[in-house]
Amino acid sequence: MALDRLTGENSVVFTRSEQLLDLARRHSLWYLMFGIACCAIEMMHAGGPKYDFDRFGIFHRGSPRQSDVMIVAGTVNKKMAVSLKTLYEQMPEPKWVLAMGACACTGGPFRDYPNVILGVDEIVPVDVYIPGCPPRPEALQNGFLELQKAIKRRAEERVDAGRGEDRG
Amino acid sequence: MSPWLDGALRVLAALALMLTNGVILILMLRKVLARFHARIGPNRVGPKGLLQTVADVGKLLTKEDFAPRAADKWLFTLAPLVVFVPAFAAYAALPFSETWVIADLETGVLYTFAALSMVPIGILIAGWASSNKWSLLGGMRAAAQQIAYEVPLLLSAIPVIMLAGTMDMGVISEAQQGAWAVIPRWYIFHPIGFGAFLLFLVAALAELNQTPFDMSEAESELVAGFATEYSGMRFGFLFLAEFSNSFIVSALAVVLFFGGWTLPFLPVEWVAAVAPVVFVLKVYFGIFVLMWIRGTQPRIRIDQLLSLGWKALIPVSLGGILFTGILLKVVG
Amino acid sequence: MPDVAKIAADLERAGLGAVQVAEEGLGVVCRADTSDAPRVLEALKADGFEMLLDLFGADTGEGLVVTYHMRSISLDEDVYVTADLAYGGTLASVWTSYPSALYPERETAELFGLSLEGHPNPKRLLTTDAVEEPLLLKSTAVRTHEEVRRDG
Amino acid sequence: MAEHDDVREPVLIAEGASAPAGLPKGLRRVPRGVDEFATEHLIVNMGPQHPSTHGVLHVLLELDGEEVVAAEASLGYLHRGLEKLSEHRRYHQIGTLLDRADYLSGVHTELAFARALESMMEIEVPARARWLRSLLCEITRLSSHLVWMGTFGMDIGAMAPFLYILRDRDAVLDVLEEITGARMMFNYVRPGGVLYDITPKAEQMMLEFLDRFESTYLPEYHDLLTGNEIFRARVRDIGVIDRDTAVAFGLTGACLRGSGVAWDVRKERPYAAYGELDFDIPSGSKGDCWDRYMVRMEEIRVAGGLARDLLDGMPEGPYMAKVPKVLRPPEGEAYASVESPRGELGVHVVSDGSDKPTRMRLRPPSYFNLAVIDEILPGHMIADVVAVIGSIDIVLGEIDR
Repeated sequence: MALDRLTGENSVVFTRSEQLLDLARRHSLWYLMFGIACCAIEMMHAGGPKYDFDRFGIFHRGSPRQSDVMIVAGTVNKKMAVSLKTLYEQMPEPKWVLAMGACACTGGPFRDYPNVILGVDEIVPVDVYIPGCPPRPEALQNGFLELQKAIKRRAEERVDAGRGEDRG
Repeated sequence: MSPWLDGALRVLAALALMLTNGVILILMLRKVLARFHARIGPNRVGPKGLLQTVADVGKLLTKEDFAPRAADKWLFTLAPLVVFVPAFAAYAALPFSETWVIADLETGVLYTFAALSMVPIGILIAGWASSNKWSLLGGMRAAAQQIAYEVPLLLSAIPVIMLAGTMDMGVISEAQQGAWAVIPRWYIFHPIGFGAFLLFLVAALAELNQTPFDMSEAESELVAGFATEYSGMRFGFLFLAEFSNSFIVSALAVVLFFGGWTLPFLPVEWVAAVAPVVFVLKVYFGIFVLMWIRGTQPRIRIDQLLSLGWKALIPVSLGGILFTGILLKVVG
Repeated sequence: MPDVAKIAADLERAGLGAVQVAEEGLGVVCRADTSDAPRVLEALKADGFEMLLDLFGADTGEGLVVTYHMRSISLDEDVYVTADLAYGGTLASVWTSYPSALYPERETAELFGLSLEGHPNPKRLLTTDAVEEPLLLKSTAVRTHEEVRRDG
Repeated sequence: MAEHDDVREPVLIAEGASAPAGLPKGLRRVPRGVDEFATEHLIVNMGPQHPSTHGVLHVLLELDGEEVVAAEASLGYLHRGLEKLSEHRRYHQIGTLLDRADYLSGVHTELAFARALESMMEIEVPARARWLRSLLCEITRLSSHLVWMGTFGMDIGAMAPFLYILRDRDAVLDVLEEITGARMMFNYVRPGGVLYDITPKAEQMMLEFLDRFESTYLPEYHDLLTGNEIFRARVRDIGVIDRDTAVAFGLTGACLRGSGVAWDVRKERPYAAYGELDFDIPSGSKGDCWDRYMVRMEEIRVAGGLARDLLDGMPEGPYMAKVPKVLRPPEGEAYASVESPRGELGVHVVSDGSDKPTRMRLRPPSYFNLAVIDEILPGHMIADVVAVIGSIDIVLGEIDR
């Protein structure tokens, strides 16, 4: 949006419209179908009839260009790290990363093995960590809700910055 | 009213129609597919999930504007427009009622087909310009598919045009008013019309890139096909054009085979009052059928698709035209 | 259980008398020299052991052992061939008689730091060049508790 | 981040990797470049992020138009050292890792490992434990085959079966959760028996599910896929693996049975309760995707029937043998195998008498089954590539280990 150039980055019009757009972003989180290991199965179930993430506007896309969220569902090793970084870079801003499962958070049960990366945050910035091995679809759902909250919080912070005050 | 203002209003009307349609159809697709797949579908954003597409569009609008480094920037930007504009232009000749038509063309059927046939060119450009191998394969498939199916699609409409004796979509609709005894006088119930409809359905599915012929964006084979590298609103345009096309093809089917805005067994003046509603409902039912097919059918292979087009549909549709000609000559 | 005497006799006829055939806890095991292993496998294939079920290495601490696990579907019998190998030795490929060895040979060579001979595609299978040490050797340590801690 | 800057792109195609002349089978690799009609070949990377590579498989395809000239699978995107880590775990702790090898049917891997240990330590497993093991194996076989069917349907382009199987699999997972306490990573089969007894509630849930599944869902799947003309046209005569190729490449499971060899570990080397049960081994004849599809669909039916039989005839008694707290198998080696949904899954344990194995080798069936694609893919179209890979049914967790 070129609105910030017209009204200035801290104007009320800009921050309010950003807030509105964040509302839209929050409710349209298309995730990249990027299952690596065991967690991918639970990620599949999250899109299935019982959990049906489509209800929240959370839907999968095959191409990183059309995705907003990357769910890293599984163990990342040194060979995968290259592809993971490329895929992250291919996603357009604004983008978020969910580290799903113990492996993506810390390396999980395989952290001793020299070929395994100790948590995906060594490669890409992570917004929400979801523990579990593997996390149940409910946990993934909670992760998404946390992500929505985080997006909202950031929009509020920007509004506060625009007002020149701090809510604390 | 000055002709300029009149023209501008008509263009705006078409644009509004197309955008509204896009928004409604995307939500409808998600809801319908969800129901076919034993799910519920969007229901959290807005009442009953009605604002889901609004949220999606809002998000897509503000995504980073992005073109791959290796892409041909100019063509990459142009392609969504080449797909979008004809899909938009094709609304012009659709007769929503006797008077509700943006441009009343005598060759309406031909015009609509011509506008539709522009779309694959845009897809080919998109596939080429992305400089992604999957996109390229998707684009090439779209080109091969279009050449194979453009012909039978048009040929399958010719028997109806011969029966009606005109290419004016309004007149074709009017010709289907009334009923043969208990059967509506729609061409679908005419023996020739029925055969033509089957050909039309297959060719239209292929022309629309719809399952089972969704070659150019075959998700399990080509990632997202020609659209793989597109993000943000450019992707939105491609997506919107796709839904707009299904509206147009469904509208064509309604005009050619299902009596357009007419209804059988009801006085003409009653129907005339609600004609646009009747027309849109019929079209939406057609789109529902398309979604039904999309939700349940597997995908055919590209060589099977092409041999079906060249070896079966074209000869049969040509035979159908010959048969119609003889029949019209004999019966009068 | 396969007939130990018959296998030994067949190997003898193929000029592989040095191979010891014995029945152990695992089953019938033929202990061969590394250089003989491909020929032993060919002789066993002629005996009806048509499927190479598995191929893997093991680090005993003193050297490496490569085990070939073979099966005859018609006879419903299994036989094992083991070959001792020095660290960093050369593994002769058996893929011409048993194409199923293609992947495990590459894997074994990579994870135990061996070089391959006669393999059509002797590059790494599982890791990239970023991993320098042969991972499955006992001398390659796993990460310690201190290394995997996230707080420091 | 800087720590991993040394990560480099894998070398994609080995230069001059053509097969030596005069060899029986294996790697009909055509040199890349230009063919006789002077069309340039296109090299595409399918995966590791691709909708239908079933995880992180990476297949290099050399294409002439849409036709595959040469194909090569590149593995290792999930190599996380199960075998190495097992050497640093006590025997009781290894089950946790093994569950994550074949994450669609962890019970089978656990069972193979437990059987290897039991044969080394000469532990007698109580009858009830054996029946419970078989029951769990059949339930997971059913749920694993369901995932295969759904993803196979999706590879062919049909979305509906995939979502339907998720619905059914959720019901199966509820049963498994009732029995073992976990949806996926059970660690249920322990050396000497099983961890918990089955509850009456689980029994009832299982029977309810089987009733619904056999009367409604399974016929529905046959309507959606088996009877679909497009589906038949897509899978018939595609990816033909003849008997000799199947044996030479060490294929097991449905891939081998689809090629006409009715070999099944459950019949040939009975384990758990299979020696006391009566069941069919479905097999094909031609070895194309259709045969593999039909074999697995039949196995789904058989697995349902077996689960019923196992629930009916479950003997009373203890479900765990007396096993020492710390397992120290005597020095030696043992191999034990089970029929996992993907084929013969073997575990080879080498012990030096301590409480940790010297070497734990997993023989993953889909690792060997996958190797055959290099051989059979040339000559197929891109659309067939995903169909063939789908029909082989791979789980990358056990391939890369």
